[in-house]
Amino acid sequence: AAGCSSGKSGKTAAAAKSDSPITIGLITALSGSNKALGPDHLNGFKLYLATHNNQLGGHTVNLDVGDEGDGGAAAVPVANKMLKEDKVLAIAGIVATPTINAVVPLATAAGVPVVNTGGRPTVKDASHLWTMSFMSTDPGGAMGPYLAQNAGGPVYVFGPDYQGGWDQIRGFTESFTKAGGKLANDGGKATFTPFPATQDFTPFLSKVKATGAKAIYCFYTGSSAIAFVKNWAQSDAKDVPLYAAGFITEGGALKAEGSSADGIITSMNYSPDISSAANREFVSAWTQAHAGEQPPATAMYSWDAASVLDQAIAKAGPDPTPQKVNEAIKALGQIDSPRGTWQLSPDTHVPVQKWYLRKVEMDGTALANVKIGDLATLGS
Amino acid sequence: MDTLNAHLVPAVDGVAYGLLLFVAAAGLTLLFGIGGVLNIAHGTLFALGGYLAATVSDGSWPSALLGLVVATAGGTVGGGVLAAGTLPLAGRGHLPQALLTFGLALVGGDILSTVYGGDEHPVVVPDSVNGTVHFFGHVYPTYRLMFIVVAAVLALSGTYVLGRTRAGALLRATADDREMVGAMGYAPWRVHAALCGAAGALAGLAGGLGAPIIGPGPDTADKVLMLSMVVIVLGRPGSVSGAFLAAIAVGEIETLGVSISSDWAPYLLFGLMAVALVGRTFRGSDLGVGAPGEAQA
Amino acid sequence: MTAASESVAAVFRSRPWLRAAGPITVLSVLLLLAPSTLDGYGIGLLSKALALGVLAVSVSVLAGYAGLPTMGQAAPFLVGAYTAGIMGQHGHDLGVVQLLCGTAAAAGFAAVTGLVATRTRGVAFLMTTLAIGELAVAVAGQWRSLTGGTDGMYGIPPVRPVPGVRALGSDSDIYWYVLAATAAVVALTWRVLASPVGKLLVAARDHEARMRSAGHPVARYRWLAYTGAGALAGYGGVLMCTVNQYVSPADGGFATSALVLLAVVLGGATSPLGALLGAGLIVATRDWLSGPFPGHGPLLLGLMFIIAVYALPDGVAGLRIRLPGRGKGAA
Amino acid sequence: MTDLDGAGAIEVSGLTKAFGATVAVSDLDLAFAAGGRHAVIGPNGAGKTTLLNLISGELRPSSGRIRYDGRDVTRTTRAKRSRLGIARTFQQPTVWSSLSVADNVALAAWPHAGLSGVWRRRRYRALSARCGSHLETVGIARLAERPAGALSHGERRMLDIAMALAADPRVLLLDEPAAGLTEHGVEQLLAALRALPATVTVVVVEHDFAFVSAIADTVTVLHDGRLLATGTPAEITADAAVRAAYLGESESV
Amino acid sequence: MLSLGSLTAGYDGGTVLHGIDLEIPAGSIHAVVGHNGAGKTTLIQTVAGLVPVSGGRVSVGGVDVTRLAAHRRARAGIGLVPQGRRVFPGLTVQEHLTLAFGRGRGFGRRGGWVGGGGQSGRARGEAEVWTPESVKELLPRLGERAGHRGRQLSGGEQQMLAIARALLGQPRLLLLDEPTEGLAPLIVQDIAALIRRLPEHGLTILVAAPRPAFAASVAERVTILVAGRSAGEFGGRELRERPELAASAMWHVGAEDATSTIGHSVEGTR
Ligand SMILES: Nc1ncnc2c1ncn2[C@@H]1O[C@H](COP(=O)(O)OP(=O)(O)OP(=O)(O)O)[C@@H](O)[C@H]1O
Ligand SMILES: Nc1ncnc2c1ncn2[C@@H]1O[C@H](COP(=O)(O)OP(=O)(O)OP(=O)(O)O)[C@@H](O)[C@H]1O
Ligand SMILES: CC(C)C[C@H](N)C(=O)O
Ligand SMILES: [Mg+2]
Ligand SMILES: [Mg+2]
Repeated sequence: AAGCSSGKSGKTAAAAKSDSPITIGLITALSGSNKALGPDHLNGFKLYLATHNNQLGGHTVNLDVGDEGDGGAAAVPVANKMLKEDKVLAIAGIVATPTINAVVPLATAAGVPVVNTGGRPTVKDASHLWTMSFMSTDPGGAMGPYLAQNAGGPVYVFGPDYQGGWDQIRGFTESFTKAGGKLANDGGKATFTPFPATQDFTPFLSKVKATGAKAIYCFYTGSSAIAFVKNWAQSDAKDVPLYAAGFITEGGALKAEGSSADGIITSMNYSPDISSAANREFVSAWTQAHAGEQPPATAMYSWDAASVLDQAIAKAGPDPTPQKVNEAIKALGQIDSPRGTWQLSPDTHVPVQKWYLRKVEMDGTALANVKIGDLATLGS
Repeated sequence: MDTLNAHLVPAVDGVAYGLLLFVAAAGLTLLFGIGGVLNIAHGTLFALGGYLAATVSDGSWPSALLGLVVATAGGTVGGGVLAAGTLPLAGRGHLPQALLTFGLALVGGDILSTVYGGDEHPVVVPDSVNGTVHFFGHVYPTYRLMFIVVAAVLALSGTYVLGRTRAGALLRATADDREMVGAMGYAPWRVHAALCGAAGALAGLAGGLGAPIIGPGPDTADKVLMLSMVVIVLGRPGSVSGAFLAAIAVGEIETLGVSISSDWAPYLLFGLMAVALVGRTFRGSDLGVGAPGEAQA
Repeated sequence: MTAASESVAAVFRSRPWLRAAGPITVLSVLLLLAPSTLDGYGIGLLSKALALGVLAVSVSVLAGYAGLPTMGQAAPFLVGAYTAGIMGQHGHDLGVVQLLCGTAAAAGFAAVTGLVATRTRGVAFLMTTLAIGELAVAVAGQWRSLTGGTDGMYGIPPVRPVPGVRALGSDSDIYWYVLAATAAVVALTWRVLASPVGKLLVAARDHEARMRSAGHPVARYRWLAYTGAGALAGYGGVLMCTVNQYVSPADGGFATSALVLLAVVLGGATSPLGALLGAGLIVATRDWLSGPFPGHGPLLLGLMFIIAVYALPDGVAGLRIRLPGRGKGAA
Repeated sequence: MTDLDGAGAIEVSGLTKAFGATVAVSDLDLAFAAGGRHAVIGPNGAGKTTLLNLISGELRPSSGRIRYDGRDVTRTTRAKRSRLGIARTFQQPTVWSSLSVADNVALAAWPHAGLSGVWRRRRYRALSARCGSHLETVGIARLAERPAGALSHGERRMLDIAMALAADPRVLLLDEPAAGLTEHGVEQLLAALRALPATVTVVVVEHDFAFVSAIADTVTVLHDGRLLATGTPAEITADAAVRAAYLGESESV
Repeated sequence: MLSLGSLTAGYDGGTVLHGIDLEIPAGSIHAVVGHNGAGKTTLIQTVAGLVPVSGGRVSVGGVDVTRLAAHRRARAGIGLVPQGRRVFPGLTVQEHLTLAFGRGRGFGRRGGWVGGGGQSGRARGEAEVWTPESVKELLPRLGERAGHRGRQLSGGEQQMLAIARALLGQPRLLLLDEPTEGLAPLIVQDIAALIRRLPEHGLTILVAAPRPAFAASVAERVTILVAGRSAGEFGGRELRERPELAASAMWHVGAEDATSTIGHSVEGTR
C-alpha cells in the first residue's frame, strides 16, 4: 500500500545518508471555535509519525505544534515563530480559511511550503500552498447538482458568516443554480448566520417551513454544527430533510448530536467504510489508537499531509531545504491515500478527487456516516 | 396574522432562551450584584456543572437527577475555591478580584479542556422530556418548555430569599460594609464563603440544567460569562427581578430580533445593550452626595 | 540609619519622579540591550509587547486615573491599526504620517463614542465600552471592502519611518522604530498625568459629585480623558500594524481588551510604566513561555495572574525599592 | 463677577421635593437676603439638607422655582451654579480621599480662581500656595500634605469647609458645620465666618443653637418640610411651637 | 469590664495611640474627650477590633480580646455606634433592625429567616432587653421610616439607626463614637437620658465626644485624650462643676501641637 511503500522509500533514503533531524511546524486549532477539529488534525499527523518510526523522508521529525485559535490574530505570531525562530522545513495543518489567508503570505515570503489540511480559499499566490483536503467550494459543488435533481423543489441554504462559510455556500449555490435548482430563502440568497456568535438557530429555522422548501443545505462545523443539528431536529423544519457538507457529522460532532443527526445526508471526499488497503491500514491504526472510534476525514487529510511530506522530503535529497521540498511536492504525481488515489491540481494545488454521498445511519451500535453513493470528481 | 404566526416560535423560544440565561446568570447576580465579587470564573463553573452532568447522565431519570446533584456539588466546591481565593483580597476593590478569578477561569478552563477534550459533550435527557410538543401548529422542544417552569421557580425563590429574609439582608449588608457587619458579630468570612458556595452551586446547577441547550463544550464558559454579564448589568446588578426581565429581553433579542431582521443580527445584542445602558443613565440623574458610606470611601 | 533614610525619604517625597528613576533605568537598559540577545522572533515579540503596552497605558489612564474601567479600548486600537493598514495598502507608507492619521482617526472615533460611553459609570461603563468594542469588531468583520472582513487585512507593506529613510526591513529595524515611538508617547502621557491634569482625573474618580459641586465640568473632563485615551490606543494600533503587517477584527476583540485591562491591574493601575511592564509580561507568558506547551498558553497566563494578585498587591509598579520608615506620601 | 453688586439673594417659591411617597420639602416659600447670615434649623428629617441640596443643585425639585441673583436657576446644572458662586459643605464631609489636603483645596478653588491654564504646573503651584491661607483659617495647615482619606472626622469637616471657602463664594451653604467639632474648632469656624466679606450670603443648617445664635441674624425653622417659623434667634427661642417641636424645654447642650 | 493596658495602635501612616491605660468598671459610663484628631475614634475602633493593635492589651470582662477579630468581640458583647454612622445604604431600616436583632438566632425558620424578627427567646437565656419594637418606641422616627433604605435617611435618622442597631446586638459593653452628632436637641436629650439609664440593664459604656460638656453630662469618669495620650482623668461631676479643668487639660501637653499626632519627624511642626 502507498502509505507503507512511501514509508519504505523514506527508509531507503535514510539508510544511505545520515539522519539529520528536521523540524515540521503544525498549526491547528487547539482553542477557539474550531477547537473540536484541531485535535483530529494533530492526531492524524501524529498517527502517521507513530506508525512510521517518527520519521519523514528518513529524517527524524521534531514536531513543532502551534495554536491558530480563532484565526490570523493568533496564528500570525505562531507562524512567525516557526519561520524565524524554529526554521521549520514545512508547515502543515491549518483548519480555518482566515488562517490560511494570514499565514500563507508569510510562509511564501520565507519560501516555506504550507501543506494545508483544512478549509482552502482561493489565494493570489499558491506557489507554496498545497492543500490536502479540498477547495472550500468543493463539498457544496459536489452536492449542488445532486440536490438540484433529487430535492424535488426549492432548497433552503444556511451558512456561517465568515470566509469559510461564504466559500462553502458559494460552491453549493453556484453549482446548484447552474443545474437548475432554486433557493427557497427570501430574496433567493443564502442565509448567513453570525459566526461564531450564533448558538440558537431556532429563529433562523422557524422560517424554513413557510417557504415550502423541500430540503435544507448547510455548512457548519464544530459547536455550531452541533447546535444547528439539535435545533433542527426539534423545530418545525425537522421534516424538511437536511443535506450538508460532511463536517456537520464528523467525529465528535456526530457523537454530541446523537440521535438528532439520524438521516442527515452529506457530501464528503471520504468515508471510513471505503474499501482499499490504504484505508484499512489507516482505519485500523486510528481505531486502535482511539478506543475503537472511526476516523474523521480531517484526521485523514492530516495523515495524507504527513504522507506527502514523507515522500517529498525523501525526494528532496539528504539536505532538504524548504525550497527543495516545495519543488518535490509539485512533482509528486499520484498519491495513494485512504480516500483513494488523487493528485494535486497543477494550478490550484488542490486535490483532484472523488466526492461521495453519505448518510447518517445506525452502523452496529452507533450512528455512523455510511457511504450511499458517488458524486462528481472535482478539483482542477 | 401570517407574520405573527411566523414569529410565534421565535417569540416563545425567546422566553425559554431568556429563562435559560436567567438561570445561567443567577449565580453571578448573587455573587457580583449582591456580594460585590466580580467572578470571571462563573462561566467555567457553569461548564463544570455541564460536564459533570454529562458524565453521569445516560438518559434515565435517576441519572438525570444524579447529574444535577453532581453538577451542583461540583459548582459548590468551585465556589469554595473561589471563596478561599478571594477572601484575602477583601478591601482591594474589584480589579484584583477580577484578575484572580480570570486566572482561575483560565486554569480551570484549561483543566476542563484537557480532561474533556475539544468536543461538545451531549447530556442525554430522559426520553419523556427529550421530544417535542405541538402548539398552534408548531413544533417545540419539550425540554425548553420545562425550563420555563424551573426558571420561574428559581426566580421567585431567589427574589424571596434575597429580598425578604435575614440571610438576604446579611449578604447585602456585607457587600455594603463588611467591617461593620463584623462589628455586629457576624463573621464576614463565613458570609463570604456561604455566598461563594451558593453562587457556585447555582452556577453548577445551571450548567447541569442548561447543558442540553448550551454546551458543555470548549467555548461554553466564555459564552455564558458574556451573556450573564449582559443580563446582570442590563437588569441592574443586585436586582433579581431586573435580571429576570433583562434575561427575557436578551432572549427575545437573540431570537425574535434575529428572526425579524437577520441582517442586523451581528449588531443587535450589543447595539441594543449600549442603547439601553446609556438611555438609562440619561434618565437617572440625582447622584447622591454625602450618602452613607461615601464619606468613608 | 533612620536619620539617613528619613532624609532620603524626604528627597523622594519632594521629587516623585526620582522614585521611578530606578525602574526606568532598569527598563531602558533591558530594552536597549534586548535586541542583541534575542533572535528575530523574540525581537518581534518585544515590538508587539511595546505596541500592546501603549494600549495598556491608554487603559491605565482610563481605568487607573479616571476610574473608568474599560473593556472596549481595543476598538480605537483597531481603528488606528486599520487606518495604518489601509494607508499602507494604498502606498502611504510613511511611519509618522501613519501615526498621525491613525491617532487622529482613533481620537475621532473615541470622541464620538465617548459622547455616549462617558455618561455611564462603573459596570455600566464597563459593559457599554464592551458593547462599543464588540460593535466595532462586528463592523470590521462586515465591512469587507474596507477591512477585508473577518479574514483580516494582510500583505501590508513595511513602513518608512520618516521621509528619506528606507523601509523597515528587519525585525530589529522595526523594533527600534517602535521603541522610539513608544518611548516618546509614554513620556508625553506621563508628563500629562503628573501635571495637575492627573489630579483632576483622580479627584473625579474619588468623588465625582463633589467635583461637580466644586464647579468642575466633570463630564467634559471625562470625555476629554476618553478621547485622549482613544488617541493613545489608536497610536498603539498603528504600531501594532507596523509590527504585524496584518490586522484582523480579532485584534480588537473582547479578549484583547480583557487582557490589556489585566495587564494594567498587573502593572499597578495608576502607573503607565507598570502597564507597559504588565503588557510585556502577558505577551511573554502567552506567546513565548507557552511555546513548548501549545494550546496551554491560557494555563500559564492563569497561573501568572493568580500568583501576581497575591505576590504583587501593588502590581509590578509596587516593586520599587521600599524605603524604611513610613512612606505615606509614597503610598 | 459679572452680575449686579451685592446681589447674592436666594429665593425659593413653591419648592417641593418628593421622594416617592416621602415629601421632604413641601411647597416652601423662602428668601435668604443677600449678605445675610441665615440659619435653618428643625428636627431630624425636617428637610433641611434637602433644601440645601435643591438650592445648590444636587437635587432637582419636584416642583417650584429657585431664584438666585434675580435669575431663575431651577434648571441650571450643579457645576454651573457653583461657578455662579454657590458653594457648600456636606453633612457628611465630602472630600477627594486619595489627594492631599492641599490638593483638595486647590482643586476646589480651581474653577473659581479666574486663572487660565491652571493645568500648567507653575500656575497650579501658585494657586495652591494661595489656598494655604484657607487651611490656616480652619486650622489644618499642618495637615496639608496628608492624604485626605487619612483625616479624622473633625479634620475632614474642616477640610470640607476650607474647600467651600476656597471657592470664593457669593452664597455659602453650610450643612451642620459645627457637628463633631470641639469648642476650639467651633471658635475657629466662627472666626472664619465672621471674616467673610459682608456681601457673602451665608446659610447654615445646624442643630447647635448656641452656634446659631452666635452667627445668625435670621433663623428659619423647618418642620416636616414646611416652614414653621422665622425670626431672630431670640424670637425663635421664645417661640412655643419651636420649643415643642425642636428645642425642648430645658436648654440643651 | 473594659481594661486597656498600655495600648498602642494606629494606621499604615503611623502610630496614633501611644500607650493608653484605662479601666472601666462594669456598669459604669466612661467618656473620652479630645480635640479633633486626638485619637478618640482610633481608640474606640481599636477596642471594637477594627484597627489592629500594635502593642499592649485589650480585655473585656477579664477576657483578653487583643487578638480577636471584630466579630468575635461583638459576640463577646461589644456593641459599636461608629463615627459617620455607617448604616448600610442598601438595607431598609427594618432590615437593619432584624439583622442586628437576629444575630445568634441561626437562620432556620424559628430563627427568623423571614423579616420582622421572631419573638422567640434568646439563645443565651438572658432577659430580653432590646427588641425592634422597643427601639422603635425609643426612637419613633425609625418606626415612621421603617421602609426607607439607609441611603434615603436624613443624617439624624441615620444616627438614630446606628444607635438602634448597636442596642439590638444586646451588648454588655457599648462603644459610642459621637453618638449625638447631627441629632436635634430634643433627641440629644433623649439619648443622653438613655445612656444614663443603660447601666441599670447591666451595660458598660464608653463614649467618645469632642466636647467635654456632653461627656460630663452623662459620664461618671472622663478621660482627656491629647495627641493619642491620656492627659488626665476626671470625675463627671467634677467636670460639670468646674468645666475649665477639661479645657486646661486639653491644652495641657504641648498646646500648639495638641491636635497633631503623626508625621512630625518628617514634616516638622508648624
Ligand atoms: N433619597 C431619598 N429617598 C427617600 N427619602 C429621602 C431621601 N433623602 C431624604 N429623604 C427623606 O426626606 C426627609 C428629609 O431629609 P433631610 O435629609 O432633608 O433631613 P434633615 O432636615 O437634613 O435632617 P437631619 O437633621 O437629620 O440631617 C427625611 O425624612 C428623609 O428620610
Ligand atoms: N485611616 C487613617 N489613616 C491614617 N491616619 C489616620 C486615619 N484615620 C485617622 N488618622 C489620623 O489619626 C489621628 C487620630 O484620628 P481619630 O479619628 O482617632 O481622631 P478623633 O479623636 O476621633 O478626631 P475627631 O474628633 O475629628 O473625630 C488623626 O491625626 C488622623 O489624621
Ligand atoms: C471544514 C473546515 C475544516 C473548514 C473550516 N472551518 C474553514 O474555515 O473553512
Ligand atoms: Mg441633614
Ligand atoms: Mg472621631
